[in-house]
Amino acid sequence: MISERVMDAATITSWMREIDVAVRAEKDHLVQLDAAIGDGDHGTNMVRGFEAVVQALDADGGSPPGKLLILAGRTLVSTVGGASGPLWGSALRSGGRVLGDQSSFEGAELVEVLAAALASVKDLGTAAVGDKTMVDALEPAVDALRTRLGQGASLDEALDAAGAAGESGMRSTIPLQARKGRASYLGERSVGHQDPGATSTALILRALQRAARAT
Amino acid sequence: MISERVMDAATITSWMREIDVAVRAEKDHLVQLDAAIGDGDHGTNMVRGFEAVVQALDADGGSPPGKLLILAGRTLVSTVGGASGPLWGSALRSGGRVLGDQSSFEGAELVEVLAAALASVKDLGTAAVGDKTMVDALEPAVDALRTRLGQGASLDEALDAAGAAGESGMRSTIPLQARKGRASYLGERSVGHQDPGATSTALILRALQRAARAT
Amino acid sequence: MAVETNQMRKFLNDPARVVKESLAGLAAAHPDLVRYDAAAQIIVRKDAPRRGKVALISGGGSGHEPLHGGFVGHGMLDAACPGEVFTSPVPAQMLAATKAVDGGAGVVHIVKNYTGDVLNFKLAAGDAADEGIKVTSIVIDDDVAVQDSLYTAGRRGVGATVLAEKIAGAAAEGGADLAKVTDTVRQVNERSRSFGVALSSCVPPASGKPIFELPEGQIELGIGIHGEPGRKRAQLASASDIVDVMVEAVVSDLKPKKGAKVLAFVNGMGGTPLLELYLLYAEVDKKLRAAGVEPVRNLVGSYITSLEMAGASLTVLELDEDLTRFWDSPVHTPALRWGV
Amino acid sequence: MAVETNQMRKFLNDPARVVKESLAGLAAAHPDLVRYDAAAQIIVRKDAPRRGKVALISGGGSGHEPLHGGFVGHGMLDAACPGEVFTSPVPAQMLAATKAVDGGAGVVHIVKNYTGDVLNFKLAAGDAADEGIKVTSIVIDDDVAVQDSLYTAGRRGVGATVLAEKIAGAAAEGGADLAKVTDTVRQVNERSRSFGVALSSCVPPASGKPIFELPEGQIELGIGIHGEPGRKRAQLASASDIVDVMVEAVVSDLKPKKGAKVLAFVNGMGGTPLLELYLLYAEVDKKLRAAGVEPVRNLVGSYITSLEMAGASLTVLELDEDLTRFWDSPVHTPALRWGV
Ligand SMILES: Nc1ncnc2c1ncn2[C@@H]1O[C@H](COP(=O)(O)OP(=O)(O)O)[C@@H](O)[C@H]1O
Ligand SMILES: Nc1ncnc2c1ncn2[C@@H]1O[C@H](COP(=O)(O)OP(=O)(O)O)[C@@H](O)[C@H]1O
Ligand SMILES: [Mg+2]
Ligand SMILES: [Mg+2]
Ligand SMILES: [Mg+2]
Ligand SMILES: [Mg+2]
Repeated sequence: MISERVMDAATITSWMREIDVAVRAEKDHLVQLDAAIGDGDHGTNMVRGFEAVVQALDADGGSPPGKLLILAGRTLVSTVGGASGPLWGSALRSGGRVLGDQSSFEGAELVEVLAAALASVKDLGTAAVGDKTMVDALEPAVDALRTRLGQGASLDEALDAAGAAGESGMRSTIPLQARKGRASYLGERSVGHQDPGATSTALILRALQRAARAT
Repeated sequence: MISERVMDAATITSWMREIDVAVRAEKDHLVQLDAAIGDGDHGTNMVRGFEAVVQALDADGGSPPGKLLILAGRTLVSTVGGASGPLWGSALRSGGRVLGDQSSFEGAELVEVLAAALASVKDLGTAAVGDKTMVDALEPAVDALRTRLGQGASLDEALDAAGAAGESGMRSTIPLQARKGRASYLGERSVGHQDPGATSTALILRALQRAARAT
Repeated sequence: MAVETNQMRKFLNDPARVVKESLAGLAAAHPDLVRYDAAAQIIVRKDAPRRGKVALISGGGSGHEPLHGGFVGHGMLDAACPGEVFTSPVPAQMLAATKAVDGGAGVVHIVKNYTGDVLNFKLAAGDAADEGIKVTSIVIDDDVAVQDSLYTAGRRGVGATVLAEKIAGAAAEGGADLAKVTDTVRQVNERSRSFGVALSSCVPPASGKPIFELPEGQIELGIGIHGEPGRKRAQLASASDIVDVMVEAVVSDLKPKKGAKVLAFVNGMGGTPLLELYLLYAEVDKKLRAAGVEPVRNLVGSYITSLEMAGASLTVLELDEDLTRFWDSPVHTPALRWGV
Repeated sequence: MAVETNQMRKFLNDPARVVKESLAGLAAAHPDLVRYDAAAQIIVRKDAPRRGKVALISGGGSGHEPLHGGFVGHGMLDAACPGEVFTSPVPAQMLAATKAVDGGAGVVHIVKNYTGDVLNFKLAAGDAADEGIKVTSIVIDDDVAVQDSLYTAGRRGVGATVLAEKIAGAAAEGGADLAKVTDTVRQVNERSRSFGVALSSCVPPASGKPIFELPEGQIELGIGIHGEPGRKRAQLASASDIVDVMVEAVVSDLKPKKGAKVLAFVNGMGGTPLLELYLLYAEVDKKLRAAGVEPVRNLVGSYITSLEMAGASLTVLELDEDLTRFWDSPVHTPALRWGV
């Protein structure tokens, strides 16, 4: 099966680098989205966090991929603050724990990593699909990845489907009225705006696709 | 001599009314001039003061013109505040004292009234012509009134000359650097702006011409 | 002498260092009261930890000054954890603060109800428990502009935070135990309601742009403290009409006892002059009395702010004897001081 | 609920009544400290007149709050005469205040050096003398931005006013006689220098328009406290560079003794958040030390303001033992309180 491409520590490092580049490029956009229905710091938060993650991974001397994810998550928790810091931080830590000490992993395990990350976000933030949060992008992406891999798609195809699902989940937040996070304070005024956290989540998913392809 | 027209209490009342109308009409302009080189309240100050003067005179039961001027001056002192309140207030009080209890007065006495007013402003404010203050309008106006009456002009002609001299004195403040009042804090930045106090003084002089003509 | 970075009507050197440099200034101005642990980015009471005293810490995004750093000192907080502007701090700060102030009697975390603050404090409380420190957490959620907690993140924590820090701080200073101090925070929160309005937004240093644009002659009703838009926008009305809205919102939700003695807190958002805050207080005092409660204590000033936002909030706390006594107890912090 | 008059981002009912309504609010919030005589438009210390105590009064245009009404109380002013916004009060107010506070030991008039204030206080002092009250007047002129008194109305009175009211107020509270209290005001003035900068103008309620427009990225150097433009406009620089300018202006004029102990007062103009004021204080503290003086006391906050102007001023007072002791003495006013 062509989906049996092997990923390893380099994949994780490259994923984090790709996120760093992507959120930096989209920083102003994320700030703007957050200014409309939040407090205008989401872009700055993500950039600060993933800059620190890249630095932390650079300083690491050869840990396995799971440990790198845990390190990335811990770094997010200790540098981001806000809602997104503990959410993504716990998500990556939970994802990393799935991999234990193994030095490489395959598509099916990646599904478990992302599923654990999603579970952690939902557990900590108590948000469900439709609440206008990052969950609206993450959950359909995990589902799409699992489904396409199950259908025998290649890892790249499956990650492309996950990326597309994340983006469509992101867009699906526009008409929603927020029920979690700061945007919920706006009540009906949150309708018509795209959720910043769902937007950065879509970026994170596309970054994963690029990282896996480069492996 | 045609300048021997007689003025009385009604002239003073009408003068104050004319000032009230004029500063009200020019209030925004005076505020604007004061905002440029002062603190933006000169229009409001003059309107507040002369509104109160008109009210006070309305309530007065037949005092002679000198007493009306003193009442007007006292009212300015007690309602205007700022620099212009005590200056114009003392000016009118000093002018009024010249007339004592007499029930009417003529051109020559009007010169003495205005000269006393000018002296009071200069004494209290220690400003001279060229310092970019109301003195730049008032002093040439008093001089012109005295000169023209001395040359045998009619009261109206002489007051017209005084009004014109006040206006040209007012314009003469534009290129000056202020040496008194708030505008002096600006140093060279005060150059190029017309002094608000000189501007209201020009209005006060034209109001006098209208009041005397109506008598 | 122009610098590229400074085009936004703000006194700063580097937008990324605003919080750190300001905290250093706070400590330099008040060395008798607080110290600044720059590595941990926390403000700690000079004489912490105090053996046997229950400690109080709070924290949240910066930009709300004097909250929280300005409330560290005798009779109020033992430490504050300031995050970046409008961004909640990270668990490491809270853990460091907790450890720095723990005198063996336990530590109370006063948490404003924002998802970020709540999540980060939750992680920190877990870490502190792992280190064997007794921690209790109380979430402050007094803002009646956010109505329904089923469909929202719940009410925001605003003005009641200041009152809780003062009142529970006095309880702790007076020797109350962890349960009592915790309960005092909870009581202040339960007996307080707030409502805020804004006449402008504000400019976070990191973005350099106003969070939203409010045309003159308009008012945002039901704002929080992050420069964000409120529940709705309306025509700007007279101070009297605005206070009607605020008092009605607060009183109808608080439902104080008839004749209740209350503390009325008129808070400025940072860009509203004291001239206007006292004018608002005149209206508040009158209208609270008309609503059947008696303002026996008050606080008027800018104590929980949104940078330079023009706006104000009203917080009403229904007092009882204990809360009044704790309010009146001595306090000595950079921003609030009496009795010492 | 819109009103025609209120289109200017301000909480008010009627622009013509802003001052009166705000003073009523001040008195409603602090009935233990002050009373408001609405007819005379003055704020009077609750327990005035105090037999045998020298009384201090000050006054000036409104819009500088908490100055002066917020400084009436124990250990500071006995009365304040607030004029309309940015317009000096009238002699009748000053006379009423003087009579209300005279306890037989004389009354000191603290006058900020503005033509209007000086002229009106001069007339009032004459009136008071006519009524047999001993009055002394000291004109405060600490603003070094206005250089030459031969070609100007002389230096403006700014930050030193707050310090003079506090310090001389303590002297009077301690029983000093009229000559000593007067001399204390004079000393504070002579030993103080100030310099202010602005990042925006402000909007007086009567006109509803900003006094001037300052584009972003520009700074006015050498401003007073009336929202007016300063001596010159420059590119906005870093806080460090701005404080260099302020410290240099103040220190080069004050010429303090090498190693002098000073009080450093970083004052906000009303629209500058405390976050930035403390950041400025960090720079001020550092640069004063580098200039060879030691800030042993400080005051950081918005105490003499220009409505909602964004800006700040630095005042440095060279202390001696007496002045330090008077500064430290108890004070209890709406805006400044310690030791009680
Ligand atoms: N309870 C929650 N569960 C999941 N995601 C959430 C929750 N609350 C907020 N978020 C996400 O966090 C994003 C905001 O992140 P950020 O701006 O960094 O933090 P903050 O809201 O504290 O300023 C939102 O757009 C939303 O996607
Ligand atoms: N020392 C002075 N002598 C004469 N006129 C003066 C003096 N100082 C100020 N003025 C006049 O007063 C005017 C300003 O008046 P106004 O704005 O009402 O008072 P303020 O300056 O106190 O706000 C100036 O334009 C000037 O003409
Ligand atoms: Mg945000
Ligand atoms: Mg003026
Ligand atoms: Mg945030
Ligand atoms: Mg004025």
